[in-house]
Amino acid sequence: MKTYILRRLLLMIPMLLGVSLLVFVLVYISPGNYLDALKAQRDIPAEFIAKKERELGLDRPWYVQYVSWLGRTVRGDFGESWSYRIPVAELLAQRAPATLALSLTSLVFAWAIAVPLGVFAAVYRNSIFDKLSALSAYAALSIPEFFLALLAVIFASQWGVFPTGGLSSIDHDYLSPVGQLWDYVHHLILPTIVLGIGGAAGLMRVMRTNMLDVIQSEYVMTARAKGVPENVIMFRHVLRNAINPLVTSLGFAFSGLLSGAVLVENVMNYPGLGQLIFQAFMRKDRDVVMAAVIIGSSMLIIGNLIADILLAWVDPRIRYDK
Amino acid sequence: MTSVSGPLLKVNNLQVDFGSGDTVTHAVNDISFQIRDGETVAIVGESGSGKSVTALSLTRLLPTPPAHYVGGEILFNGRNTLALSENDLRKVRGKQIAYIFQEPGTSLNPVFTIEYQIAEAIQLHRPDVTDVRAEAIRALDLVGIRNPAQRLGDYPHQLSGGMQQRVMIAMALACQPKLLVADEPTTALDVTIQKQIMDLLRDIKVKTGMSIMLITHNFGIIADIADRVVVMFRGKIVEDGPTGEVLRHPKHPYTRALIDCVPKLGAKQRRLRAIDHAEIEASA
Amino acid sequence: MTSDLLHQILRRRAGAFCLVVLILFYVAAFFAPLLAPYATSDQDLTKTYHPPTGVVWQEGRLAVRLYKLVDPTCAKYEAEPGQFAPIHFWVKAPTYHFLGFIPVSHRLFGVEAPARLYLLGSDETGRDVFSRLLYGSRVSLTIGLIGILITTVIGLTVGGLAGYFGGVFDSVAMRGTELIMAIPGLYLIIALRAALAKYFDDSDQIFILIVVILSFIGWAGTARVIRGLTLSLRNRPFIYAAEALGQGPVTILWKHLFPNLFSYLIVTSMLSIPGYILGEAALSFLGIGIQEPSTSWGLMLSQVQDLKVFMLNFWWLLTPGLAIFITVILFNVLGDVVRDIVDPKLKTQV
Amino acid sequence: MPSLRLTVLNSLFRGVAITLAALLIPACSPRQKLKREFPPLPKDVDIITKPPGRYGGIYINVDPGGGPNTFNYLVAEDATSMGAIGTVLEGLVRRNSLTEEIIPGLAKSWEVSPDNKTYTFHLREGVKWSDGAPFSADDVVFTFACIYDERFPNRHASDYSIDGKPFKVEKMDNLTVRFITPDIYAPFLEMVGGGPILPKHALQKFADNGTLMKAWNIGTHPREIVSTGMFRIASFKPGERLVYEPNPHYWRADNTGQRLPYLDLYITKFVRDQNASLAAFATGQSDSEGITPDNVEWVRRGEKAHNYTVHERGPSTVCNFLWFNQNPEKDKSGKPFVEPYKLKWFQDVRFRQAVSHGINREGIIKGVLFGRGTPLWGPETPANTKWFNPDLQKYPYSPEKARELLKLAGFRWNEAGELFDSAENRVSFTLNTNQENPIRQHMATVFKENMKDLGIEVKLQLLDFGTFVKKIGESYDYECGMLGLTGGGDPVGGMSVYLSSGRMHEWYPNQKKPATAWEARIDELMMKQLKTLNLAERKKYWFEVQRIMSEQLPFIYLITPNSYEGVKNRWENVEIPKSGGITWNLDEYYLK
Repeated sequence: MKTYILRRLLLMIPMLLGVSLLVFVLVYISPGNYLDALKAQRDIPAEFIAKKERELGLDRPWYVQYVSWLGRTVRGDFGESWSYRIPVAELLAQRAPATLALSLTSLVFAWAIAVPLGVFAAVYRNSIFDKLSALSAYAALSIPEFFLALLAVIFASQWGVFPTGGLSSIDHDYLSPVGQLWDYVHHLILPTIVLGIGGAAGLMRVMRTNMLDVIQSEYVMTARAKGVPENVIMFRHVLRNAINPLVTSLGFAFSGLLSGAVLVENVMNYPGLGQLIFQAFMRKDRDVVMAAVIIGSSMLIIGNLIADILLAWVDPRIRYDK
Repeated sequence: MTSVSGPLLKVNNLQVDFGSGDTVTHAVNDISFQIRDGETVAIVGESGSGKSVTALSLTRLLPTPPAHYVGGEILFNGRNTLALSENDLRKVRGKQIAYIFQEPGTSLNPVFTIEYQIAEAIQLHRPDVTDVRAEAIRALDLVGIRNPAQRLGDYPHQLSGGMQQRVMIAMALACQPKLLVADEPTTALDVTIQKQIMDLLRDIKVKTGMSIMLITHNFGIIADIADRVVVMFRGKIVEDGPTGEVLRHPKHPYTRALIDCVPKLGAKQRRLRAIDHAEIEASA
Repeated sequence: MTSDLLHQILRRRAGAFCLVVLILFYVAAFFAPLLAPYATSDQDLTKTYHPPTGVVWQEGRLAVRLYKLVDPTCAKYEAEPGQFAPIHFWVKAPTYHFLGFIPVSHRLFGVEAPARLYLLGSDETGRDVFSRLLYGSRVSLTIGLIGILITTVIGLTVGGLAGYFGGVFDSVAMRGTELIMAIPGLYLIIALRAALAKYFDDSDQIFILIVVILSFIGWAGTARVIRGLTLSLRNRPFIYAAEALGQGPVTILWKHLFPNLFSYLIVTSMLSIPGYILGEAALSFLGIGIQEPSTSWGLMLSQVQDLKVFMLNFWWLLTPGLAIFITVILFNVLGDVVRDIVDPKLKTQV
Repeated sequence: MPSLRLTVLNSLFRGVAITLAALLIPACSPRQKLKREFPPLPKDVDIITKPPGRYGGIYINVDPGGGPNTFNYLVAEDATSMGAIGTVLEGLVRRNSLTEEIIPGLAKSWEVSPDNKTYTFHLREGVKWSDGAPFSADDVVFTFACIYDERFPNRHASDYSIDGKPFKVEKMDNLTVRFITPDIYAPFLEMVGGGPILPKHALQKFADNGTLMKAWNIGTHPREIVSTGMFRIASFKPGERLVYEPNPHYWRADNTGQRLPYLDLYITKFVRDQNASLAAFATGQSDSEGITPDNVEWVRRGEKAHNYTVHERGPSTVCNFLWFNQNPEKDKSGKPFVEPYKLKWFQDVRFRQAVSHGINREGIIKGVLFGRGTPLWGPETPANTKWFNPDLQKYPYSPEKARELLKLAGFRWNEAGELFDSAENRVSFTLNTNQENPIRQHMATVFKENMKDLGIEVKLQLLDFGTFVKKIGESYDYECGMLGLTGGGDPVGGMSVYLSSGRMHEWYPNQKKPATAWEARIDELMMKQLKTLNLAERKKYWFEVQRIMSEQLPFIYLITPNSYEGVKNRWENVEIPKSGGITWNLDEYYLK
């Protein structure tokens, strides 16, 4: 197992090199650069723009830029954000907790809803409950996420119980520690629901399908023939098998922990990484973009690895020892 | 003790349907047979003849829907299992009537150890057993598994097909049932293993004296073990009699056809005869 | 195989319903220029945010109510009692080329100017939402089809060849797919969109760009699955038999392997179409999707992400959202039905 | 029956709401009492003329700009960052946004030498930075030393120089600074005098070790960002909000000796999406909000319930225009930027005037903006009251006039109503604009339809900002562009636009020498207005430039949306200027 993991991690290196090269070139060949916004301002002299171009190294050929970027990154320095003038690592670290919190809560939310619903829908297959939950799942999967977020904002503004956006209240700094914690939770509720509901619907459908698949399997018949009570069959024999693919999906969920939800974050004014990174892409704040891509790719690759490890963990049939 | 009052199992006019409305099929159509204490009865028929449905119906293991128990009764120890509550039924399953299935590979739960799966049955039906592990070892020992204590921690996929089927049998025997239903126990196994498993079953029959209902499509394997043969065709019983009698003088053309399918050792190689249903129906 | 599948779909109530409604949608999209009372760009600045015009039976024929702008500051219109404009059928219209080459100078129905027929109201420049919805459906309904066509062709070719030949080609192809799959999807989309936009100047070509980008992200997954399936089929006797008969790899792939992948492909295709429709909407929302003067449901919906639509109750502007919602549900349900049919053991999971 | 069920559902819903509300109450626990310090007022304190108010209150506004990128004056490039810096760092002089007068700031007075090239500022005595360090002439000298320092390239250095020659900044004594400009520089007071003064004691060390550009970034501790303005930064959460608290050493007070500002806190929330901030304001959760014309009506409906007023500020400073590419040059491969036959149309003033007549500005305003916009005829919008010339050539919507002009210019129509030039070329061009601005998109689609009525085919091509900027600023391979610029302020800001040698002289930038007589005249006028301090004279020159622009139409001006500001009624001293931020006199705000 150890050598397997090591080998997979080593394979990351060429992969990340390829990813970074691809994205770097894409950013390079897209028209314009970070200085576009400056160029469009009428009182900026051309000499200043040229000076900035030299300062940022944008006047050099792309491979020189790439090599110098690579050299820096390999040494663990993600460079500096051109628009914020602070190290990229620091910039991302500022936003990471918010994104992490939202990713985790929506993940927990999705699981907490999807697993029981999926199980019950499968156990009571073709019942009213099954049909209703299937219908809701279809609905949840068919609403564009950003639209759902907009509806949530309107709902919040009309009902007044939930904040219309943001991460904390304006009087956050003047609250007691418990109050501050609650404040965060309070602000997380709506984004969590909006972000989690699609995932919940998807997971629920997978869970139901898996359950049905397992219910029809012969070892369930064996258990039943042994006289095992029905609820034990469902919650031990069936669930334990049916949840395996979902447990594996936790690995993929890991990949998404830091990628942020651009659409929801934008509409709901949630100051997370998604917002920041999207903005960086739009502004062509290159080092932020590259760092985001490297981190995102690493998370994806590691997430896949985790998924594979989890799969081996939950399913005794799978081993990577060879 | 029970034999006084009659046979261990008595199936009367059982009818099981699948589906509903236009698409209904009579999987088992008005069949009756019985199994006495200590008797081994083979139910023979090709796939789709209703023999597995019959076996599963004994403890109502078929999912309803699509299955419907339309009529008849299944008297086990004098009690009609078709009329039992789910709860009472559970006490029959495993404890009174135990099953082994065709595919040991898929009949064992892949994510639990052998120990768990045997222990679960013991704990359910023999609450008085304190050392469940020892009991599980004994069960494995009984089915001829060497080093049973070491095998306990294994997962099903770590065992060969024959070993898996032995575990299934051990699991079935662990609760000391009155009737062992073996639904095509050797079909999925290699020929050499088939022999071993059949030998094992015969061995167990001798050792424990329990009744066995052996379900198979293969006349070849029953001669040595079955006391009686019931032949099923299209949901009906077409022949029922002592094994030797049926093998020597099959009355029904379908039985003859089935017997003809068995390649005889030493006999000149000839083409297996495909069973022609129309022909059988016409002659029946 | 296909006709059998169709037959089975129609035998199920949900399947038949979804299929019929979707076909209706596609027919409407196909005949949009004929069905739509106006061109997508037809404006009327005196009738912006016009509510849907009521259609009534008047003097033995269909007619629309006429409205008066009561309060221009909030686009409040009121029906003028007793004022109607009759709806004419097969009316003369500026000549356009149906399918690009059949000149047509009529539309199915319409009213005489200056009255306007707004079945689903008008937008911020007085364009007919119904007409735009019809034209927009052409993008939203085809983006998925073209998308899966591209991903399937590339996926089949790359995955099939990689699975069949193995070796260097296989590892190169698989490293390629891993590379694409290792980049967070949205980032790759944004980067590709920015880098490639300059090669697609026309707004209609942006549609192609979006499909190409979405497919570029999508083919890798398909290719990997196809490769896996091909590998598992590769060692089946019928392939050896075909090889023994001297058939070339392409023939073998085409004749023997692909038919065996059919059920997988049809199910995954069905279930991945919604992804394209929603993807287009999301890109439009971020401002990097379809651009004016083209139209798509995603673009229309993203243009009304505005509180006034809710506060002033311009509900008809949200119909593109409803259209997306319904279409996606229809595809999802149909996909599930098809999966039940071709893969009753529920092995395909998307 | 259904109604009963509804009632049950309703009460259930209310029950849930009440439970949630009960849960929320601990979150709204009483704030810790804000402590304010009151060190003695400086000797040269600025006493306001308004009647005294009382302390207290929190003012919340929402900024759709997404928050500042930096607090470093030399680094800041965007309006939000500049706004935050302006709140914290005061200049030598200030501007009364209402009257547009220059008023004393950190300097209590100043004089200009007879040759109009030397400015002497007398600083207020006793003014301190928010950390208690004294403010002096050294800070002023330090600020300009930093701006001119080659190690710290910044956009201000060129603003603060004439023909590349910097101003000379001299410390006369601790409270007196003298600026000598190499030539007469008209907007000196506004541009230079209003620029923020940096704290030498806080930034000297960064300047010394060359890391000044990295100082005062968004990760810097708020206490290190010292202030001379009405507020100092209490806390900053990137992407969320910026909380200001009163600067205990602020140098303004009312006539009872109460130091300004009255507010306890000033909080700016940052959002990316206008909907959320609008929803927050309309439900009474913020104190002020800029409102776009299309949203005015429904926001007004909440005025009573949430006790705010939506004020109309008149036309905004956003100037939308389109132009034809008149660049006659060729690219590297020798291909002309613009097809020569099209260039001929574009260079014909009658063609441009016809196009202008063909645009239905009123229609856009009525239809798209709910009647809340103003047509534009020249480079200044009426919001810039000081510099706006109302007497320009106007081009009201008139397809007939447009056709007449086109006919005069030799164009003709075929039977299908399509327009052709005298050489039988179909009149057709592509309009480029960036895709980010919805109102501009509407203007583009309306323009397309309007031109169709004239028989002109317009192809619309929306580009992302980068591509668009590259097209109009570097590769010049386009035919017609549409852009919006936020104008206002001194005409000197437009030098790069109106000078024919300018970088943003969009229709034909970077000319070696003016291509037309009227462009030469504009060059001359622009230089003249720059070299005099006489306001009336400057106005005369600038008015003539506006006049020429409106006649020659190198830019075809479109419309400007009107600007609206919603403000809560609970504030006293709200003075909303025609343009610029409404919080310019926030130090005088107090609760009624």
